[in-house]
Amino acid sequence: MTSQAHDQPAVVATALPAPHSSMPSIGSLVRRPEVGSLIGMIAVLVFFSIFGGANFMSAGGAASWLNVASELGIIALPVGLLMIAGHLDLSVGSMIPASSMTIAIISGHYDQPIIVGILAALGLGLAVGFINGVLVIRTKVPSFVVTLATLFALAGLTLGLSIILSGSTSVALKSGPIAKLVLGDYLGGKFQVTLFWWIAIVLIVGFILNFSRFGNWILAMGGDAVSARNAGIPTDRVTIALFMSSGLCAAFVGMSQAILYNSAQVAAGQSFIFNSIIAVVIGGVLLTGGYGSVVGIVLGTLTFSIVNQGIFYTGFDANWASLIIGVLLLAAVLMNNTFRTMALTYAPRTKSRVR
Amino acid sequence: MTSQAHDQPAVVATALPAPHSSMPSIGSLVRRPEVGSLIGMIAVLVFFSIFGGANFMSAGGAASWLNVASELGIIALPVGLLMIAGHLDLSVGSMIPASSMTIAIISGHYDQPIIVGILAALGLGLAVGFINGVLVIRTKVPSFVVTLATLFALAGLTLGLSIILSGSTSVALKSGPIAKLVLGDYLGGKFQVTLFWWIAIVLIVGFILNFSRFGNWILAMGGDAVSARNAGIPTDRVTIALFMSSGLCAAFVGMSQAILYNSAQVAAGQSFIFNSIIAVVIGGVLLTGGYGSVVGIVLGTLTFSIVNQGIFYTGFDANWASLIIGVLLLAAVLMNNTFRTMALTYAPRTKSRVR
Amino acid sequence: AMADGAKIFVIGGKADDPFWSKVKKGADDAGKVTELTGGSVTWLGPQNYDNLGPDAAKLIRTALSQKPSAIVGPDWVPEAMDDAFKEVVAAGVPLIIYNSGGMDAAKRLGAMNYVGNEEYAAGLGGGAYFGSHGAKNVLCVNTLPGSTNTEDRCKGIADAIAKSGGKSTQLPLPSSSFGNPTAVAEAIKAAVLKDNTLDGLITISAGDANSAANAITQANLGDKVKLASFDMDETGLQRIKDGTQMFSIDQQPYLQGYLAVSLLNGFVNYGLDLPTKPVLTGPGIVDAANVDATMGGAAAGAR
Amino acid sequence: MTTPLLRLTGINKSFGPIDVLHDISLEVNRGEVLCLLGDNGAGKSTLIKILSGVHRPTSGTMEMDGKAVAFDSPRDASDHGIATVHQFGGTFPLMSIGRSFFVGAEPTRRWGPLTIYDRKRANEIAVTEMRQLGITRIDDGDRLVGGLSGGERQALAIARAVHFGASVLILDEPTAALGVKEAAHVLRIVLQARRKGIAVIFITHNVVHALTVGDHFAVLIRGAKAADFRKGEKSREAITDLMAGGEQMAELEAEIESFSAADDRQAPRDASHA
Amino acid sequence: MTTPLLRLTGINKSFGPIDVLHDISLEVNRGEVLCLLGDNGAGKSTLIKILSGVHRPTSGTMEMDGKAVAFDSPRDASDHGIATVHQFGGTFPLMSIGRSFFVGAEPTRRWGPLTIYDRKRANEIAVTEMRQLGITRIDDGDRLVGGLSGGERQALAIARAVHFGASVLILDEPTAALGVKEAAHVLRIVLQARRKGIAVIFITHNVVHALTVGDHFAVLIRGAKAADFRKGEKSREAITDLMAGGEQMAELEAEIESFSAADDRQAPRDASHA
Ligand SMILES: Nc1ncnc2c1ncn2[C@@H]1O[C@H](COP(=O)(O)OP(=O)(O)OP(=O)(O)O)[C@@H](O)[C@H]1O
Ligand SMILES: Nc1ncnc2c1ncn2[C@@H]1O[C@H](COP(=O)(O)OP(=O)(O)OP(=O)(O)O)[C@@H](O)[C@H]1O
Ligand SMILES: [Mg+2]
Ligand SMILES: [Mg+2]
Repeated sequence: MTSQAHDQPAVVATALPAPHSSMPSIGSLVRRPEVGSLIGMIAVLVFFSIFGGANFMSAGGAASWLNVASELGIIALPVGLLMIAGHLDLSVGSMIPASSMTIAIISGHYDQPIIVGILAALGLGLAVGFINGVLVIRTKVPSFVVTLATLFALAGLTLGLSIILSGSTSVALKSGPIAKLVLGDYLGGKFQVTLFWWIAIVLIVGFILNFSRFGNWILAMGGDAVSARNAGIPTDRVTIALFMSSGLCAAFVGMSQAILYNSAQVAAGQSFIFNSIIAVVIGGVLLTGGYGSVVGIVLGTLTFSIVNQGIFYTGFDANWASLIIGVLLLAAVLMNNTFRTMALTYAPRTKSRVR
Repeated sequence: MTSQAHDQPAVVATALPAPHSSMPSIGSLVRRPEVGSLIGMIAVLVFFSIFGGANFMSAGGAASWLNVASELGIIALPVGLLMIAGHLDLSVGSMIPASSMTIAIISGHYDQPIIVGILAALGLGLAVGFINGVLVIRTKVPSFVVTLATLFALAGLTLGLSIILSGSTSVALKSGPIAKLVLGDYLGGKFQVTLFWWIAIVLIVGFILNFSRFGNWILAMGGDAVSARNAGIPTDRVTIALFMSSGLCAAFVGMSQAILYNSAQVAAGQSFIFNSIIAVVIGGVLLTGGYGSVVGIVLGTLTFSIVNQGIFYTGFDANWASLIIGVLLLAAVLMNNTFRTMALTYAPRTKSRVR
Repeated sequence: AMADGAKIFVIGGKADDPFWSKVKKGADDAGKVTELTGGSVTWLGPQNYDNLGPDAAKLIRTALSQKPSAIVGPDWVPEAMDDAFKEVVAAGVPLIIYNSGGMDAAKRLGAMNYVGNEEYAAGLGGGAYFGSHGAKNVLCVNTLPGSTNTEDRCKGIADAIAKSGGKSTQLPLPSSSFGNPTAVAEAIKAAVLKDNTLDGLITISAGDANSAANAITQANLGDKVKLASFDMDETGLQRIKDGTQMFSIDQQPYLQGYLAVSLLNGFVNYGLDLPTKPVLTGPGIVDAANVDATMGGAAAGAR
Repeated sequence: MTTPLLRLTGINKSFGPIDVLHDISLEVNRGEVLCLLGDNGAGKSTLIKILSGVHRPTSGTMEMDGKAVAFDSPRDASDHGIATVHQFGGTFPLMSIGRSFFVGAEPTRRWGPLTIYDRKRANEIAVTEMRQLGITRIDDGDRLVGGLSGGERQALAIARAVHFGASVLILDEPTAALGVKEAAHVLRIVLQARRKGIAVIFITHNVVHALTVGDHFAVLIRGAKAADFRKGEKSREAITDLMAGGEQMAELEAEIESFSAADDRQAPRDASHA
Repeated sequence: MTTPLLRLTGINKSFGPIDVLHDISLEVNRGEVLCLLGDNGAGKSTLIKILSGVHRPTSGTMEMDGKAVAFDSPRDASDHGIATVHQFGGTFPLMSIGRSFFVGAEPTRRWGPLTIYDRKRANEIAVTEMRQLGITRIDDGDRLVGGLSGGERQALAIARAVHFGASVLILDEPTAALGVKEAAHVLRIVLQARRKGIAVIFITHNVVHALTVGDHFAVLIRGAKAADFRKGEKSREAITDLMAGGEQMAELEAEIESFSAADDRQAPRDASHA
């Protein structure tokens, strides 16, 4: 119907200068923004394999940062999804001790079957996530504040209830061989099984973000919440689902730590909160939402874990550790950002041809 | 010239129904969004005066939360300005110990005049702020990550240098009566002098945000950084200035704590990172920038301090403290938000008349 | 291992923790000898205490993966850390438990020795001192509630003072106050104002004692509420000297690091093994009687 | 006459004390283009936001096919076959063209046991639909929306609504950012939609565009319906005056012409009538 | 002829491998309105972003009053007397009208020893300037911009640029979101500015608006200058075809007319020519 208008090449088009064909082929190489994160990660890896010696690159050395990365990564993934959707979840910080105390009290203190403890811990995670989600959508209070409130509330509940129920802030847990094998063991004596859980969750979350409709909704909500709602996305349900997944994953980490370390403690902490946000942001997710990738989050998690653990393999005085971590973080992110901007500016070659 | 068009009342205008005149006068009462924060604060105040007994409302009780609020508030104000402008500053967390160690090492360990220590501490704050600002504008890396890196780096530097210079992580400081009086004393045996510094800084920052051109620039930058730059705002200079002011204020708090407590420790102040952000967000500043008020920040700071300290005046088991803090925070913010939305929806009566 | 000297790994607390920085100083000082024989001493500490047991277990494994000549470590959370320590012993790496766990832990794990004291015993010592000086109602201020070692300190105080007919309650502070001396001071002030039968107060760290001193002054209860602290710093010692603080419980952290590393150094290099087991470094009480001697060491960062 | 597809009766809307819409009654028929006209701030966007489930009316009722409806959410409205291009937004700068096009209604395909987002098809359809609007330079559905020009972005939003417009297509100033060619394509597509029996609500400030496609015109002035007429019932000048909020445009135009004339060059006769 | 106020020579701009502008040379004279025309994505906004200091050209030179200039920042450009209304943004939803109007150039007054932002004056001026554009409903400069309708917001941005336009006023599709009355006001104001000797660069997709105010026309097609002519030198049809990117509009229009005609109703003759 309209073909005539299209088929007729614009009169002046041929008069245009041809597009520069001198563009280096690096343009297409760095097309994917994750290449930046990858290069950042490789940079710190190289740094520590130089200063950390052979041990750092040995299986044991790799296990050291991979184990840390796996636990952080399991939490960072749903936190990253939330951030892409424009939300934050601080309550993971107390979800971890809450779930490990839950399983320890149920299966340790009260000697119930371990599966009861596991289900209760995970159920708690889902419940807290649900409450977070409902509060966020009902009250319209920013999720930073809502989950801050649940962070405090849950920490208080955990401390108070633990003392009432078990009389102590630290409870031992003996779990059977199956639970140990599945959730709290070392493979080859070095690699935590959580590593495999992490890989599984990476695949699931990667699938969701890249290949499912749900993933598209998450990206759209973070990009423009109003337009997303106008486009018919059930934003409320997506929000609740995301908070439930971050609650679940944090509960999973707390529970598997309790099984792995045979004990649980009520320590209120902010380190997982901060570290998960850091890993996600290093991985290139926008703090304001709307952009991010699973590969980036994984690379950010690895970068942060390598920097954090690698320092122990160098001969540097521990007093200067923080300084080195700070400088390396900045360097990694800088590299990361430089390449991301390059990737977003350089469109693939084919595009420039048509102009 | 165009008066004819204006003077001619629209033909159909008189046919329109008169605006509802049944609107309760609460509409104009709650016009200012800060009323929400005020009501939130009053709510927690009432809560604790009921459950906290006479001690809480006594001068000593008031001093208890006012003192905490004053230090938090001095940091929350510039952090709030930064957040309004669309940035975050996490490095305040290590700026506080860095500046207290600076003054303690210079004037305590090396016995230099106190004024030298004070100037060095404040100068350090300005320098770190400057570095933060320059890194943020040069690298385009989000300020969350940049200041996270400086948070680590500065903490490492403080620890490493303290051990080298003083051989210890905690240094005593004896300051003369004048320095004590001006920076580290109690008025009436109860009220820290920082309270007066806080009031002064509130006035200054309030002036800047509401009555200076600079304040307008801050709001515009947070609202839309690109448009702000296009409108000719020197966004780079404003950013650097804001980071310098948050560095300065954090250094001020660290320095005055060293004088007040006659000592400085390397590890302190991390809680200020979170708490300052919390106070600012409770005060209604948008985490994403572009909106906020000094009155709101002050009320947010007070609300958080009352909740955080008031608990110790109640008969509640301290194990439940966190739970109560969490619930009260949520309640305060909810109240706050409800009223803010009301305020933004209800325009003043006069406006509705003209339609 | 003798050819290229001993590679000793020390697992400890945060490097910027006032207590642990003294342990580290001791370990570093002993390490100078190790370095003379071509060896090294490496300090591994967590970034925070949020997840202490698991983090420390990871540090032990990190040390083990670097083919160490010997390892020093505290048994803070036995359930979480024992497996890792057992791997160390199974790998044939000499191990010394220090700071916490006691000789029981050393025996259970097959470690060579134990250096240090126990939190609970330190608490008992403090409680007994309070009791013998007439305190009946002591507040134990815990700025890190939920963490085992601080809970043990307060528990020791309570148990010991109960023997002399007094009582002790704990004041747990929320994490939002941690590291903020003013928030801690004001919380303590509220607590002492609320309970007018309090006559003793102890803090779990030296820094908190500075806040507590402030709180007591503000509440104008300096005559009534006696202040004490676990660990100590220059400012606290000055207070003991001035008479505004009753005592500090000293675990001699410097010695913990110094002795543990020295013992292992001698063992790895020369096969020396001390017959004394365990090697106890505390608890010691610093009060007006011995404060002057202590101050010199504190100024050098060793006490 | 058959029952209208959509009937509004006595719709009021106020934001707090600001009354934005007063007692609007309106009918929208199948296979007709309703042009919603009115000055800036007249309430056009607010009205269509009510139709598309973004806002709920303060009072008044809505009927679809004679049955009362109330939309709780935009999704509700789109489930009733109403597709809307809002005046602003609707696209996501950091998403690809294909993803942005299908937001909320992603095409899927089976992949083994899994149902996955069909990127290839989404991109193809998005690019094809944009071509229909005359945007021929975009050939890669993976490009980010943020890199498009203003008009290209607008065209994306329109293409989307056209693609999904089942029974009602609402376009809020769709041609505002478009070039002459693209605008013509939009008009063509509106007419195609009408021919398919879709009811179209078209908001514009351009008299020529309105006259080209409109079957039926409703004019809002200060939130109230000031006029409601069919094609050919009013002169172009009368319509222009109504669109200007009931003010006489002749004087303003005369003034502009005097400016132009003062420069002693040929002034086009119909200044500002478009 | 005198030296032009602004002269561009051989301007190129590429974003990575995408070449957006090719070798643009252009002159802008005092007291003249230059209409910059072109299809969506032709590069108009990119060109004026170079003029207003937002982007730096990849190559090419700019002269002002015969002296070479290079703008490092928008502030630099505005210090040279160039005021711009960009196509999007420019207003701040959460700021008051008065503050938004004066962003970056706030009026101040003395208050004791202090220099303070003069809220009252800012609000007054902002409201007055908006009235000049026919926005008569806004009488409170303290209202938040976020509550304004699309056209009201656009008018605010234009009023601002007009107020500050010292020697060059650049308007990127200023009338896009405006109603007929407000658009007419903008045209009037453009002509007023021209009379004052200001050089105006006016981007529009509306042929009528272009012909009403333009003295001089430059057409971009795919990033290159395809035509450059003065008023009266080309027919309206030729200009329309150029604006459509060099494609003949006649066929498209015929198609649209056939649609309209098929419905057996009166079709306006100049469909889509505006
Ligand atoms: N959320 C809101 N709160 C308060 N007032 C509002 C809100 N939304 C719209 N308004 C007011 O309602 C009136 C109508 O706005 P609306 O956006 O419907 O106008 P419009 O007819 O679409 O105008 P335009 O042609 O400029 O897009 C305006 O005066 C606007 O200020
Ligand atoms: N930052 C950028 N990165 C990559 N491409 C860009 C960028 N900005 C613009 N472009 C491309 O440059 C071309 C010209 O865009 P520009 O915004 O100048 O068009 P325009 O003539 O103003 O169009 P419209 O009339 O639709 O506003 C478009 O094809 C657009 O995709
Ligand atoms: Mg509108
Ligand atoms: Mg444009």
